[in-house]
Amino acid sequence: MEKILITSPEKCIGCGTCELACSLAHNGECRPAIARVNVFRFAKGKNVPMMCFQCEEAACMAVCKTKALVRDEKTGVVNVDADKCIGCRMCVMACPFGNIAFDRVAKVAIKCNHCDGEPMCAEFCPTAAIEYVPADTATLNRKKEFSAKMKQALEEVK
Amino acid sequence: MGEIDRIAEIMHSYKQDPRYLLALLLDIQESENHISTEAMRAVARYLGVSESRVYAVATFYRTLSLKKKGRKIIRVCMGTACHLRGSAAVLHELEKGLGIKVGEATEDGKYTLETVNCVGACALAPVVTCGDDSFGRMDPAKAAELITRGAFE
Amino acid sequence: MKFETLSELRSHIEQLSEKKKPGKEIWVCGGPGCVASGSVAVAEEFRKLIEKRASGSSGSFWKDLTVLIRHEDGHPKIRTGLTGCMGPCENGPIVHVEPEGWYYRKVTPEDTAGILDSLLEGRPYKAKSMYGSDGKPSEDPRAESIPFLSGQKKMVLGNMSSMSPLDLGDYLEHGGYSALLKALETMTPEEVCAEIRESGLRGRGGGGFPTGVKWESCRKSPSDKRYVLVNGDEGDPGAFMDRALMEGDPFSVLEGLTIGAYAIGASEGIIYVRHEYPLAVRRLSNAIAILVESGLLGENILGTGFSFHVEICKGGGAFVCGESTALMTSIEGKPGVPRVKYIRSTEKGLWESPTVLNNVETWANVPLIINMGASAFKETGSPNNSGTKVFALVGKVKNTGLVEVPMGTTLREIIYGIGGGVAKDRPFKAVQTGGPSGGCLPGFMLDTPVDFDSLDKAGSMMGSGGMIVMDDRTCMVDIARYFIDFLMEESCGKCVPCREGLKKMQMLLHDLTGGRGQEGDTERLKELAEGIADTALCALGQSSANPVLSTIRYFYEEYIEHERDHFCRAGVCKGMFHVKINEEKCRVCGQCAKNCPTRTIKLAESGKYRIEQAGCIKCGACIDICPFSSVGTVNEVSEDD
Amino acid sequence: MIEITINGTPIEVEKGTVLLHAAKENGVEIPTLCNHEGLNREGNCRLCSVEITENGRSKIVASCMFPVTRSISVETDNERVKRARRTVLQLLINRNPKSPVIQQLCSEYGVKREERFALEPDLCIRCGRCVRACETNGTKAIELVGRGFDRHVATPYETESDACIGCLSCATVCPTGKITYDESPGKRKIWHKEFDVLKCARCGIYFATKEMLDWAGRPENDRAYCDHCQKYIESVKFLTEHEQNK
Repeated sequence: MEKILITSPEKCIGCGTCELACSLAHNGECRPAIARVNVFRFAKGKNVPMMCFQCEEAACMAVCKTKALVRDEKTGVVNVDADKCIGCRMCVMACPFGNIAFDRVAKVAIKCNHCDGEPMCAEFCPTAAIEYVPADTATLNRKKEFSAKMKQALEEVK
Repeated sequence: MGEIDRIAEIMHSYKQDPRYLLALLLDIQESENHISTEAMRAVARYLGVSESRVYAVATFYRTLSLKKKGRKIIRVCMGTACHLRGSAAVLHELEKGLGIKVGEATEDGKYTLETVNCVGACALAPVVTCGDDSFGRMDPAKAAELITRGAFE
Repeated sequence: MKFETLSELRSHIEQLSEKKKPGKEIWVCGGPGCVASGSVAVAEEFRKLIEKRASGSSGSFWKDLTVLIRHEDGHPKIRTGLTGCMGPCENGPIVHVEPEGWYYRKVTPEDTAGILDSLLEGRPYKAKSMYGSDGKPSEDPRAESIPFLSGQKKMVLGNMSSMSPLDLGDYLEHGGYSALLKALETMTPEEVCAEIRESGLRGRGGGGFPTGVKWESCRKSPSDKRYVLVNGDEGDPGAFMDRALMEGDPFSVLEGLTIGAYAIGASEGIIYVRHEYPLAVRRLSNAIAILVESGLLGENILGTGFSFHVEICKGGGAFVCGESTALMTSIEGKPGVPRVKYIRSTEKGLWESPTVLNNVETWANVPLIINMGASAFKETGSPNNSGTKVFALVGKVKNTGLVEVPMGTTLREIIYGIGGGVAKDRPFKAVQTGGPSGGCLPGFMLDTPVDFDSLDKAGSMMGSGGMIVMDDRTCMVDIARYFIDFLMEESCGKCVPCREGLKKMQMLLHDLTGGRGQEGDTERLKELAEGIADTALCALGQSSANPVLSTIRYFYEEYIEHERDHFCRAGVCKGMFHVKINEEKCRVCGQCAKNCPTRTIKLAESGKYRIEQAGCIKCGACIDICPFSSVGTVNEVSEDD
Repeated sequence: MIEITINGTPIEVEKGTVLLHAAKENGVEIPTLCNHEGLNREGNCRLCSVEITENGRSKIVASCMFPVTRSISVETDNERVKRARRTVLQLLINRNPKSPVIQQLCSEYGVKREERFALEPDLCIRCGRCVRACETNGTKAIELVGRGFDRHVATPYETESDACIGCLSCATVCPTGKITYDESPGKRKIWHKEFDVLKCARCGIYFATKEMLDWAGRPENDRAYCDHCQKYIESVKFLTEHEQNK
């Protein structure tokens, strides 16, 4: 069954463990700057962990001409095939959420891929602010509801 | 009629299909003695192909030239039969007589000197052609004489 | 007229065969060689002459050199015009008269009245007889007694000496379109493919791939769009067979193409002609227009439901476009760069559709095969190499020109029998076949039969049909340099081995021919050539090593002389030889001294001529002029020379 | 599935798979230069040459292009293959002495630059990866122009091109480091053309050219931030939504 990452800002303490775990898992070093997940810290102890939503209509995939961005039909995750990436950065330009970045050293697009089914951010989150859960109806609804609102918000900006 | 109009006329005699790119450029070359940047831009727009494609084609085919050629093109055949019978010396003589190197145009814009790989008149080797005229069984002396008597006029 | 149905064309053709052609025909060769020697003026003179005598109606005159007049001159009816290439280019302008079948050489406008009068009186015009077998002017002007013509078997070129390339009526009179009629009336497309396969016809463009197999494979490739293409990008220096066919008999190429389209199920054909052949383009365009008008091209041909359209595409001066995939890329409007060919064009060719590409001569063979049937066609030629092949016999041979011989004829028969031997009776050194991708074969290989397999085995190839004869004054290292220079200029630059490898071969060969050869250069060159042959992307790149490999194989000694002694025995490579007179052979005729531009040949005390080395510029004039072969090259000269 | 042998080991391959991939899937590495998995393959460099044998006849083919359609045996590292690769590398190093990737390959295959045949050093090996990247991206700003030995990569008329968006993918895919660009605050220069690079309204880094955003279809009114700051903006929205929902 598809699983998704669900974030709960109210549980997040802004410790940044997820960023460290992410960069360690992907790049072998603890460097938040290149993590696929980011924690944004606001006043009054409010914190938000953010990572790729694996959008159903992914703008990054649509704009990629070399098919370097491919959805794993089993997990629903959009993966980067680094061998196919030509570094044109169009995905970075296209993602409305800033959830895909370009690694200037490896010269390849980088994004959250659920660590191939074992997301380290969720694994190491001390407060379960990031959870890796089956995409059952309830959670999916929650996510869909959120995406719809996001979309609406974006439309308003435009 | 200016260059732009002539080129437009040539373009409109072809369908707007990328396959006619080379054909169009060949016609423009014949009409204008060269392919100008403006011509390449116009052709790219007309056929809906990238300018880089047009530029690649224009620089790949030897018949096409970005530099203006002379009004008359004197071609020395360098086919094998002509080579065996001394075409290199003929070419050398023409270079000397016209005061240009092969591939160049004379200052007055009258002539361009070129080599060609075979004109199919091997029996008359070495051969020099200019427009529809062919001059066979050439040697350096005859080449010099062609220039002095204005045979290429 | 327009043929609407098969039966209309059939009855027209039947009518023609019943009517015997009345009167006389005077044909003037309109091939490029003869035109350059003034044949148009001859043709015009004949026209004026006949017009004057016919006192009246005038025919039409085309700027592109074909005069076609049909005149009632009381008795008999006389007709004149320019044809395609008749073959004996060396002796042009050639005039051929029918029905006698007489040939005349080096005809000038002044000869026309004499030729016309003698023809009307039924006797040959002796002043311009062709050469007989003894090399002297022959009494008998018939083709049979002229070795250059009698040694040939003209099948593809059969009609070219006696019809106008501009007139469909002429072509029909010579049996044209009976093959298409037969195919459409009595054969299924599969049967046509099978007939071609059965005939054993192999691609005349050089590769020798069985044509019928190619057609069948294309027919089987699933697609709703297929193409037939003509490769008329004859780029080999020293070859003009395809030009001759396109200019001299364009209808036969188009008939073959139409039959091919019917056989493989194509509705579109493209003829790719090199830009250097403007007359071929005009002749083909003219033929296409006439065929469309006559209902032999276009929609629903002869009411059969079969539609076929033909377009001409001009090349832009790129030898590489003769390679099949490059040609297709070029038609698509891109730089003519070859594609990797692990998937055949018959599956994915032009615009990714199944495509059959054949060379001009191959297409011209198709109507012949359909007309005579596969088994009759196979009677000509040798096993596995059926039919004839047209060659451009050029270089240091007495009778240069266009020749057509059965496959399997030996090099010797062609060069000595038809060609009359080496020019000026100098020693034969090599014959080059196959153009820049071919190779040079030495004297002891002269009995090699000329067919695809034998030439391949000998290290050369058939190529499209250039045959260049070389004498002892040809330096084989220089020839290799010449071809590599050519290929270097023509390489498309796509793959590393061809682009960079030719450059390195060129550097090596320029060193060898420039007196800068180093020990081991010949081996170095050979190794590099083998590497390129193995790794280059396209057939042209792979075969670009052939001129080097075949010359090293058969003329190793000459390479070593260039490498080790910096000596060029042929007296071609500058600064790499001295010229010396062999006093034993010198007969003191004085020709050398007379022709020496620097006047450095003087009579010596010995009573023989001697070259003063200090003043010799090594032009070689004395070597070429000496009737006794007593002047030659040496590597070193002593003090007293 | 088709059975073939690679270096003597029988393997099964799906029909149509190119040899390079079939080998790789079975743990056999073949060196490549012009191949890029994201781009059309052209078989230009010939470095991936391997020897195939079929019906007793063998030949060298480019493994990146050769599709497996019949049962063949393949040698990826025998003497003939090594000689073929050495031929290619020798020719490359003579013209391309300074590229690390060529140097590395040459030292692996024991090839040294020949001073006698040394050509004017050039980093470009005409593999065409940059051209294919630009074409794949749809921008088509560069092409291989000219022909033969003079073939080289260029923009139309060798001058700045309207088509170039400054995305740098040409430089990214270039295996030899030939394609370079200048980057200074707010400016990027590549292929004779100078681009303005937009500055992120929040963090102030320079993140993209206007042309790149145009090409990707990014709305005009949504271009203020770099990807990281965009993420931040989204987090603000997320938080607001979240609070409202509570």
